[in-house]
Amino acid sequence: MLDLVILSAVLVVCMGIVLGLTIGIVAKVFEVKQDERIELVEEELPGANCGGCGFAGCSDFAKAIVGGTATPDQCPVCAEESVEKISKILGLETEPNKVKKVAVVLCGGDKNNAKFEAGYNGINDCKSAVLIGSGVKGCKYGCLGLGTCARACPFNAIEIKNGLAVVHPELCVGCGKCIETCPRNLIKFVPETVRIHVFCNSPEKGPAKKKVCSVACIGCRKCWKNAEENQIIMKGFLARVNYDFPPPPEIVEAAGCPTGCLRRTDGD
Amino acid sequence: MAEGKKTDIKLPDPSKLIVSSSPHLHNGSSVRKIMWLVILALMPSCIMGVYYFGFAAFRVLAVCVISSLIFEYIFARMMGRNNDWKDGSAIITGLLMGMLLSAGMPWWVCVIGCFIAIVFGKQVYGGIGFNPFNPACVGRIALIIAFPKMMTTWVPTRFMDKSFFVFDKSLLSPEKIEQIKGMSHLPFFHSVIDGVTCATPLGVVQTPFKLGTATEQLVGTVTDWQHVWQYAIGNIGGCIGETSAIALIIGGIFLIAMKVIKWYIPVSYIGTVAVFSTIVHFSMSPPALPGMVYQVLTGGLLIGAFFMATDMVTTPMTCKGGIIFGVGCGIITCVIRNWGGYPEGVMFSIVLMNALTPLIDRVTANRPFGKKQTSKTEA
Amino acid sequence: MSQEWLAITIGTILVNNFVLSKFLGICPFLGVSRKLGPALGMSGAVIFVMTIASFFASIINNFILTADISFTIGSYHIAGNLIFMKTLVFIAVIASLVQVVELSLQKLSPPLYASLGIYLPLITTNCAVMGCALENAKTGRGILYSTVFGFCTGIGFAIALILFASLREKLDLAKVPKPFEGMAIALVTAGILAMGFTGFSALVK
Amino acid sequence: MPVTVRLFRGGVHPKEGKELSCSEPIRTAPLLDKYTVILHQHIGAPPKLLVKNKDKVRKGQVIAEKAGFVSASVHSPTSGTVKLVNCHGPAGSHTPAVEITSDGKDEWDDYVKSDPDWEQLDSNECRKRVEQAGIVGMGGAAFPTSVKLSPPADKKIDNLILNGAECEPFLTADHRLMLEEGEKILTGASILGRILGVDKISIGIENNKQDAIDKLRETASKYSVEVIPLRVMYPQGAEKQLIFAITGREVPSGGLPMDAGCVVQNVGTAAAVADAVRERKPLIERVTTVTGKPVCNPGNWKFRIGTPLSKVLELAGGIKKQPAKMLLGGPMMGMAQYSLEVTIMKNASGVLLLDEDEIAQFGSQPCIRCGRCVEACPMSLMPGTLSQMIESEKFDLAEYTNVMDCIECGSCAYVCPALRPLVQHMKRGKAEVIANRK
Repeated sequence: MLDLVILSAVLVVCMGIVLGLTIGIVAKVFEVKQDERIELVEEELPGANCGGCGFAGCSDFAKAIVGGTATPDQCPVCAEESVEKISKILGLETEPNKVKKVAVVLCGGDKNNAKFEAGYNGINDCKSAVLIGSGVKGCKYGCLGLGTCARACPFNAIEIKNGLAVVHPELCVGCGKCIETCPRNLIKFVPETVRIHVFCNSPEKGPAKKKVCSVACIGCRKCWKNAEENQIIMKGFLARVNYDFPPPPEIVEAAGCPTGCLRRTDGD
Repeated sequence: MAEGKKTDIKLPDPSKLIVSSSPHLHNGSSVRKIMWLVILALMPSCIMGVYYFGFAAFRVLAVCVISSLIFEYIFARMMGRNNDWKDGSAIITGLLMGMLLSAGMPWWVCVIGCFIAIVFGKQVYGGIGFNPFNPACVGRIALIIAFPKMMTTWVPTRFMDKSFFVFDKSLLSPEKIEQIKGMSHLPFFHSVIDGVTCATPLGVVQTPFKLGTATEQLVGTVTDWQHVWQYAIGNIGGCIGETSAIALIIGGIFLIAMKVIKWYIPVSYIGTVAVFSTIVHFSMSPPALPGMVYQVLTGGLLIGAFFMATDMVTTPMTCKGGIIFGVGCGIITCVIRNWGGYPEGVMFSIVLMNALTPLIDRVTANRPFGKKQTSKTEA
Repeated sequence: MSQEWLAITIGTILVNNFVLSKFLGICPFLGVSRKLGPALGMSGAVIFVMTIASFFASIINNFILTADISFTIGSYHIAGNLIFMKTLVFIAVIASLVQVVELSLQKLSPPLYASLGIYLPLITTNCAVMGCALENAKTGRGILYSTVFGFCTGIGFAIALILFASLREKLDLAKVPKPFEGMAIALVTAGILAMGFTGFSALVK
Repeated sequence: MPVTVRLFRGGVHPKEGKELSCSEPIRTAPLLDKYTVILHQHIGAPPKLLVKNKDKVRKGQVIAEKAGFVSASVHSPTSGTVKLVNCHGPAGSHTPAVEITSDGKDEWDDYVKSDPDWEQLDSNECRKRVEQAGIVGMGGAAFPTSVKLSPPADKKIDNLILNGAECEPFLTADHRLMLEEGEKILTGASILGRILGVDKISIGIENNKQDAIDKLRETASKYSVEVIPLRVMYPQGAEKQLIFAITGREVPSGGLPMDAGCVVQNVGTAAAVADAVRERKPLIERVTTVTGKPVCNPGNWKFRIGTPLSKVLELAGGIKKQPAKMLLGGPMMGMAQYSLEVTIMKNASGVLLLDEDEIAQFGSQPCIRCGRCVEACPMSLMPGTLSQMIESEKFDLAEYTNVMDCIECGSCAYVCPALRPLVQHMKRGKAEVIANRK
């Protein structure tokens, strides 16, 4: 019995030496210089070669990260520290925390108070709808309510309420995915602390807006008069909250917006 | 703008107009219409099946259709597509499932088959239009793997000469019988050995051929014209729906005439089987494998070629692709039938070619108009 | 003779497909089948590695492991063979072989490396290669026979992988319900594909 | 006479519906008190406005001038006073327009007078007159004609094709024009031929308009124009399909007809060119079919550019019952309208009202891959697959699968049993691909 144990030990040792030498020699002979960061990144990756990132294994993924075609967080297995370490290797400093920003849909025209001029029959998608008759909503700047932004939101923070997209600020993490989906450019990033908005985005003249929407900003300037200078900015017939220097929430009651376009979001 | 107020001329009310993308006309076709035409086309062979196998066949068909509809309804609703079950596709899957089973099948096997077909064959992929495999084929294959004995035990028709295709042990020498018994783990042998009721001609006849034990007598029996007529009208053992060749061909031609299916898949499929089996039949030293007429008319080839290989969702879109699909199915069917472990290869061949469909689609995509000026025009 | 070769080819590619009927090499089968392009690369790499791995493994098996050893050192008399070491030996040999191949390809043929190279390290963990070598050792096949077997196994793997990748690409367009998204539906599909391949069972005895 | 019938691949054959208006002769609409002329009526850069509020203009006076190479001038349809407004455009958005309140005199501007020596003009002068007249493609695309007439030096144009196919169902404007003003069309054709210096001029007409074919054949040889009957199949009148049917050449993917050595002009454009060169008349009116089952008196009218749809429908006697759709253009490619403010533009070949039972009702069923769209697509694309890609927002894949070759003819959606709004998907896909390229 012992003899075979010894023999196996000899075999393993021999094999180790032979194979080790072969690899060593081959590695020296066929050495190719490559970006050393790739190796460093690869070390941080789990090395399971699971393919979960969509690349063929960890080393391919590491190359993609260094090449800039992938981001470290694409790896479903990596711990957060590794992701951070990888970012450091690449010199991608995570930005210092700023004031949290959330998205808000600057339109108040739902099915009841905004006019739809005709029936729409087509894809249930805002981006497709604007290609057909510019969307059939009377207001050419208002929310179409077909929910493209809601589907784009990975956190289910946008709800379509009666044909109007509404962001739930407590669910919104500020990833900004919805902003580029809106064909009307209605979604804006605002500081989370500001809970007062002018829910209108139409630059048209007051009477024209009034014709198609009962909650449009008609440019009466009541809020502007009641606010301190620069807290509300007037752009033609459209009032805008100055998010860098927001007016106090009480201004809503003080101004008494005739259409209810200036509203607080913390009340409801 | 000025409205027409001065006269009694009526103008359209804009708010009642519908806005949609062009085109504003449609030829009136619909998925539901297609599905009901297929159901209609399946009717002749269903009726023939019920006629031959009696109430038992009707029971199997009914269980399959109803359970398919119920599964479709439940799962489509669970996945938020409330109207899916209405389009009739579940009825087709159910009917096909039933038609591919023996009339003596217990009800719970039917239900399991339909569950696999509807849920794993279709609903988990997102319902109609997204399933890569033909649901009925998936259900049937799952059953043949799970219940091999049941799936290869057949009920004779009401009008059959009971001894007609019952395996006749006298055709074989005693040592051959021993040899067969030794191989009875193969899925189709028990029916042979036990002589249970009746085997499908394909199963029973191929066994001796595969073992090289077929005698002149058997070859004679198979190619007898009187028997060919029996295959054609369906007075043979087998599944409920695959027996009557004539009824299936009527249904298939109806679908082709109604432009629901394209002619090239069934034609290339059946044609390949015919050519392939003829070549094999004549190229091998006797006793050879069963000949062309026999291969085409018995077994699930016709129902597969007309109703399953033509399923739009799982087959290539172009004509070229369809022909490749049909030829591939034909070759795989013949290979499995003649040399494989299963007596029937139609379902396997369709599932395998379904798996190839994305690749075929990719290879056979039409040349877009105006791409590559060098190639010849194809008006 | 030719029938024997036909049997081994058909048998390995269709009937005893390593992926779909022996369920070996599932890791790359599921991992690298998202897109057809990488699947093609992986297939090429697997065929390549399996062929040479089978070749080397069978050399080692035939000349070292199965060789009867009998000699005396001092008072010890050693006799027997080392066949029980095959798993360990094959692991080491295949792993280092892959390394060597990868390193040399990177230098010698950058285009080939670009298309295969990134898949090579993945193969180290591919149990199908190991399975192939062990299968050869178990049946005691000759070197040529083993190499052909390895090559055919690779082809079988490639066919399964390419089919599966094209199916998954199609599934990308499907509206798969949430609970079945991703790997779940891929596994269901693989299952159905495997069921389809059972049709070839008993094709070759 | 040999009957040559040419065809392309794919296509569909919707019910024609032309019988409603094809026997109605062209009537000229009376002078209205107000016209609203949209400034940007063509493909390309918007023109530069030349008038201001309360200006007096005369009929034919330039109110906005061509700005840029691909652009076209716009002229006043009558004499009167100008007011700048924003009006509801055919694409649904509000667009700048000039409202002209007629003074009732309907006086031509001075430069508009017939030129007896027009036959002596050289090709440059002819081209200049076409450009000044603000002529754009009147078949529907509204591509400025002067641009088509100025091909780059390296492109050899040897074929001029007049498009009299009028493959859109319901429309008969071109048909009537060919019957009634055949001479003018042929004159225009020979002028266009002279400008381009082509050796061959042909006019393709679908053979459901046999009377127009016969009529034009009578005199066509005098103008060395060949009349070619075409099989009735939609979209026979699409540029690329027409070129293929007549010359057997394929316009390369992403290319223009000039890349196949051809220029295609609508018959209406040819007539406008004849007017512009012979009489220096700018493009201020066009023949438009007003039709559809709900219309009281379907017919063909010569409307001035800027006539609102409310007036158009009034002239046609109003409606019998509420239509489900109001279209500008034909039923296959026309745009659905929902405002009576929308005006007749240079490319408005028809105003069509459709009943509820006629229209396509799109749904959101999934594609069942039946392949009918693939068979119908005249561009040999895979509309069903493309729409799936676009639905799952894989735009780069769609671009790779040639979504940009789609001509939005609507054949695919016409045959789709799943009632998918395929053209809308294509529009979305093309818009996204263009956005990505920028």
